[in-house]
Amino acid sequence: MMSLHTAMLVGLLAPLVVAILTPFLAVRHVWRDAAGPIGGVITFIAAVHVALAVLDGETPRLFVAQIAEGLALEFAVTPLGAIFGLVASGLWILAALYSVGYMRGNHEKHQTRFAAFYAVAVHAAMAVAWSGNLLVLFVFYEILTFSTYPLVTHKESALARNAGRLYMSILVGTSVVLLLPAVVWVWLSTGTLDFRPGGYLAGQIDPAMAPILLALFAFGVGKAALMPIHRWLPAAMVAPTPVSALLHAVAVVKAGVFTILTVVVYVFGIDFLAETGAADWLVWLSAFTILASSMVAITKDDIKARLAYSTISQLSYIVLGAAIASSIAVQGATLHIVMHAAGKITLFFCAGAIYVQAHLTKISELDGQGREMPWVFAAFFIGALSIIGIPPLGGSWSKFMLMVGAVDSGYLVILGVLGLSSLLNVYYLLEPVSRGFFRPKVKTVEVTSHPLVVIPPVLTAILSLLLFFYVDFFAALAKLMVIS
Amino acid sequence: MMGAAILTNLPALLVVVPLLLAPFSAVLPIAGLAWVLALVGTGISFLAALMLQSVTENGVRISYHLGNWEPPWGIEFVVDSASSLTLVVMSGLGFLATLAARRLVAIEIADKDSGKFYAAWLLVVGGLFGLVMTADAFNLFVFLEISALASVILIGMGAGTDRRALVAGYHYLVIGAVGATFYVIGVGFIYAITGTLNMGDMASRLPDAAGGAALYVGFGFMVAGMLVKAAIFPVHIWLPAAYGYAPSAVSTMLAAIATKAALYVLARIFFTIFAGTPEIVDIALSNIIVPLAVGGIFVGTIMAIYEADIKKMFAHSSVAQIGYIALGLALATPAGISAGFIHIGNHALIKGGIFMAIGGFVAALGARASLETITGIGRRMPITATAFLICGLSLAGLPLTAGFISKLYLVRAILETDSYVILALVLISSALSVVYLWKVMEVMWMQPAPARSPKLVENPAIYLPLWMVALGNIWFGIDAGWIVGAARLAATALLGGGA
Amino acid sequence: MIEQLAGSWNYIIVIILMMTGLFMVIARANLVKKMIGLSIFQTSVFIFYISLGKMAGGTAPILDGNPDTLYSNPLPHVLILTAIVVGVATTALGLALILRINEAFGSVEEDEIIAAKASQSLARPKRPTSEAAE
Amino acid sequence: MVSLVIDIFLLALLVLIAVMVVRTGRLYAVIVMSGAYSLTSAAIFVNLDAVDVAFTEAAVGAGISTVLFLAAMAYIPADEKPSQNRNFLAGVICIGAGALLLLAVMDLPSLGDAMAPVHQHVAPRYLAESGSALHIPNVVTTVLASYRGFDTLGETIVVFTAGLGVLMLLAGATRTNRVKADNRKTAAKTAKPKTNKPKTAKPKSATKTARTKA
Repeated sequence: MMSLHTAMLVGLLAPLVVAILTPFLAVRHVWRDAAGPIGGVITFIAAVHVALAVLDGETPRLFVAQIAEGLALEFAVTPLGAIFGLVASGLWILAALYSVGYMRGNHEKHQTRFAAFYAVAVHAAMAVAWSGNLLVLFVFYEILTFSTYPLVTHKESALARNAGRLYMSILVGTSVVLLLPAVVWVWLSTGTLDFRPGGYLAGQIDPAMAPILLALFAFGVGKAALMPIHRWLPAAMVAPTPVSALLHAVAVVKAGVFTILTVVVYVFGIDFLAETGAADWLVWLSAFTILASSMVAITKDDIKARLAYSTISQLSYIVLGAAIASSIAVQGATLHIVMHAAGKITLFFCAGAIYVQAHLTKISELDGQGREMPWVFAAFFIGALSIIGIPPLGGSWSKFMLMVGAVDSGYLVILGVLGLSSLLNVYYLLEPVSRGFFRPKVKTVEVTSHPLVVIPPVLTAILSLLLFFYVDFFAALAKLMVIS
Repeated sequence: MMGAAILTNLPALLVVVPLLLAPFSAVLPIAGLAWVLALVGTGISFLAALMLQSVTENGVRISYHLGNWEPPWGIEFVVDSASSLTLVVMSGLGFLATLAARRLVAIEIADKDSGKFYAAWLLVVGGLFGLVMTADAFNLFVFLEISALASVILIGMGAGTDRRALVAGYHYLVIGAVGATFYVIGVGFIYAITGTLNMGDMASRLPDAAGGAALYVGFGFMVAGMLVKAAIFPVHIWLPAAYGYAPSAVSTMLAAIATKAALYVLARIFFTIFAGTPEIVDIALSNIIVPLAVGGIFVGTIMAIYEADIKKMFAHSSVAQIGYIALGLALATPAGISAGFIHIGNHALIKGGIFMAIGGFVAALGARASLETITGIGRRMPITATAFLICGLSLAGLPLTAGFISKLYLVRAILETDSYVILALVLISSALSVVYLWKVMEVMWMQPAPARSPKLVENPAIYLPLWMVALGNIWFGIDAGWIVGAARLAATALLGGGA
Repeated sequence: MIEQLAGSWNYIIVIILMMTGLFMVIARANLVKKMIGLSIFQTSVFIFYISLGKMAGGTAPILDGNPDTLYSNPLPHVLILTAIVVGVATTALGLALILRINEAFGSVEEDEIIAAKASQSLARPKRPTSEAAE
Repeated sequence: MVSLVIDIFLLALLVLIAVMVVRTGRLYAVIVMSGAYSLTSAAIFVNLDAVDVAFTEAAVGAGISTVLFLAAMAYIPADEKPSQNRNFLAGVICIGAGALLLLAVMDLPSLGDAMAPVHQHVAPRYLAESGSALHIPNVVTTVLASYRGFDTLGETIVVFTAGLGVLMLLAGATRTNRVKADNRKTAAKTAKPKTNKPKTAKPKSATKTARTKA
């Protein structure tokens, strides 16, 4: 069918082509709105093609230019990258469909601009996923930040502008001031930035300096929303819901944790981290973030704000897995990228659907609305269960593996943290559902039906369910990550 | 036959063409024609520089005897890989700045003065080329004065829109004259102990010269004079006002090429003239120039953070960037000097683009560009502002831009010398520079334009050259092979004893 | 010591003169006085150069056909001829600027000019031109 | 010996003039003294065998320069206002630089030393070749026009530059014209819709506002 080379080109360029075409297709809204989902399907096919090749043990490569010795503009797909590429492109199809419904249903302005930048963001996410070295990763990480700024500030209100400012200052600031020096540090001490199975920092840098370098990465990647640099994420909630989906599930935060996982697995090497204990501090910091943000989430009445804090908490699961740096924990963390993406995008789709159809944003207003929007609430329920980690849903795999990893590495306290956080999850994620179904109505609202915002969450909810049974594909890829 | 004559006379051509076109430009009554003349002058220089570069690429060193009088009796021009790289950078950016000048000058300078304006423009450019090529210590002073006086005129022309330009021009004149006189005093001492004015000849005679304190002081005064011209902290005080109040076109040209020539001359003093007495150079570099460079980096960056006027902000930033170049050169290792040369080229691209874009803003706004007036300009002038953003990212040193390559090689050169304190300082200052860039970008892109603001018109005569420079920033960020290779050769040529 | 002092007499005085000129350039606030200081500074450097070229018992370097005649070194003379002209060019340009500054600021004292800049740069229209003309 | 006495006397005179220049506040007096300074240096140049330089210094340094200063004085305040605030910094810089230079001149060959490098290298060839090869007795002229002719070209360009600058900054005719031109432009502008462009200033009007404010 396609050669690997072509597949990579298609996967990287299709979203960009969509972005460039969007303004021209805008003469007919249908053309413009169809471009996103079609581009998504094409990208997804390419991503599947690439992922299958990776599963066969290949490393698809795409060389663009040589910048300086040891520095190339090159794409090379790692198993982890293949997974992230699948997540980003696959969810883009649904997110694109959904945003059409949302934007139309909500009568938002500047829909063309929105669609174009959305596609650019997906392009950047694909490029991050398939990047061949840290430099390329860094560049597209930045492009991702810049391309999502117009999306975050889409409403152009003072509130949106302030949120955009915070978003940009934290993400750009941390990456330029911490991440870039970290990248340069790696290059200067090893002469290369390529990703290699098993990592290559062992023996190249002083083990005493390793925690510092790791800290530069952990805090430099603001998108991983590790406390205390998490503030941008709740602030960005002012954006339209499809953007939140993009931020939380498809691209932005996933690019953050993807970067951290990549650095841990392919640059540091989990053996190196485990031997030196350089990531010990990160285990505790992420555990703290998990609990603290769950606590904050409980106090939020705004649906999206609660989901945002939930995301911060879930991201730290992934960082935690990376920090534990054992084979099983890293696999768990990788799976959690997939599972959380499917679960969280469902929740956001539902939140958006509730807003578009009933104009409700507060959890306290949801009482009794379950019967008005049964499909939406059912999807929400399934997504929530997946994130909590209850079988038979996808999220249970990743959480289980993380717990096993924690025990294996002797972090028994962490097991307690994970358990406690699951309990908190149960409370703050299931509360909206139980209110919807079991409480009497407090507010009568007119519910208008918009199928385009209902179908995607139902599909992603089903996806969460399927991921439990068909996890092998991802699990196999994740396993490839740690076999060097 | 004709071709060969042109080829052998390339070095002279490079200087003489702009200088001799100047009088013609001065008497041209039509602004457009004068501009064409300036464009032709800088264009020919650029071609000549490229040809020289291709000749010197193989390590060839061209010695051109003016009037066929052999050195040290006559005056000599020397072009090696170091000077040819500097010349290519200067003439290339000079050409692009001229290209962008058309519209900026039409707006800011009275039509009647345009011919004379371009005459002064050509004089600056020609003078700077001469500065780079001449191998005669006193002849260098003459070129220094040509370019300085002509620069003063150009800066003074800013009085058309802001009277403070006059004061800036006056200060540059006086400070520059004092600097040049210091240089002449230094040359006097070296002449007294060697009996020669030719740089190569000086270099070979200095090790045997009974100099004593005269040698040290001569060296010191020559360096001090050029430090003023290169605007190295703490004698940079003339620069922020001069670049800040000069007409936009002039800021572009000066920021891109003027201090580069002086920095190159400094390198020549260190590594060619005093190659035979390395102990003096080493002491001066590690104890004086390195601390001054680092000081300049910090002072420039911090002043830029507190500056609200955009032009002056980036003028302060130039002080900091010059500090990076000087730091690279002062490391005196092959890696350090090539890092310095890489940044000479890249900084010219960055600042050239930034000042062109500011010129575009000023032209459209009809007012000085300050944090207040450029509020929300990102959406009002997207073409110009995007190019400005690219150059700004390059200044911050983001990957895939030229600025990243500079920082990378500079950091590596510093690491090679194991000076971790300097490395830390460079990294901190580099992070600080994000602050003022952020301030500008935030105001431009993230704040709404003031209500009732008129529509701003973007002019292709400004943004086309601007985008050429902006794309240059990306091009040399992705394919840095040419500049890195040329800079390595330059370092080899300089450290190879020169002469 | 005395001998050495005698041999360096010119130089020592020249340096005192140079520094007097430089002092004026830096310390005086009056722009005209700065220019005069600059010209004194430069003229002193000229004397320094010419002193370098002096040959004991020599005459001006105008050949008289006698092979035994000692001539002073003509090279510094050549250089200084150039430098004198350059110096006057600088002075002329400086004075032209001073005249314009005096017009624009109503003063040739640096302190007053700086004070005027600070007090008026905000209140004054950014372009004094078009408004005034209308 | 006589020449040494003259030399000492003239240099002492220069010091005296320089000190007076620093201390005098009346600019006309200062300018005249600075002319005297140039003339005295010219005398020193004669004493040091540099007759061409002496002639040029007298004509250009003492003559043209003084005329320029005096002409400029017609338009600017005649007295310097007292201001002493930067004396200390200036003193430190000058004394520091002066001390260094003094140290350095002690290591120079003494005045008139025939064995000094300046007399051994480069210059002898000028003296030897000038007469035979170029048939001009004045070696300074020869060197100026031939060996270092390029310097002279540069010098011409410097003068041209300065002239250009003075013309651009001052030329009375241009400036009054510019006022007119601007008025015309403004008139034309009112007809045209585009008005958001900066134009050249008319210094006259700026001056007036500045003066009335002062």
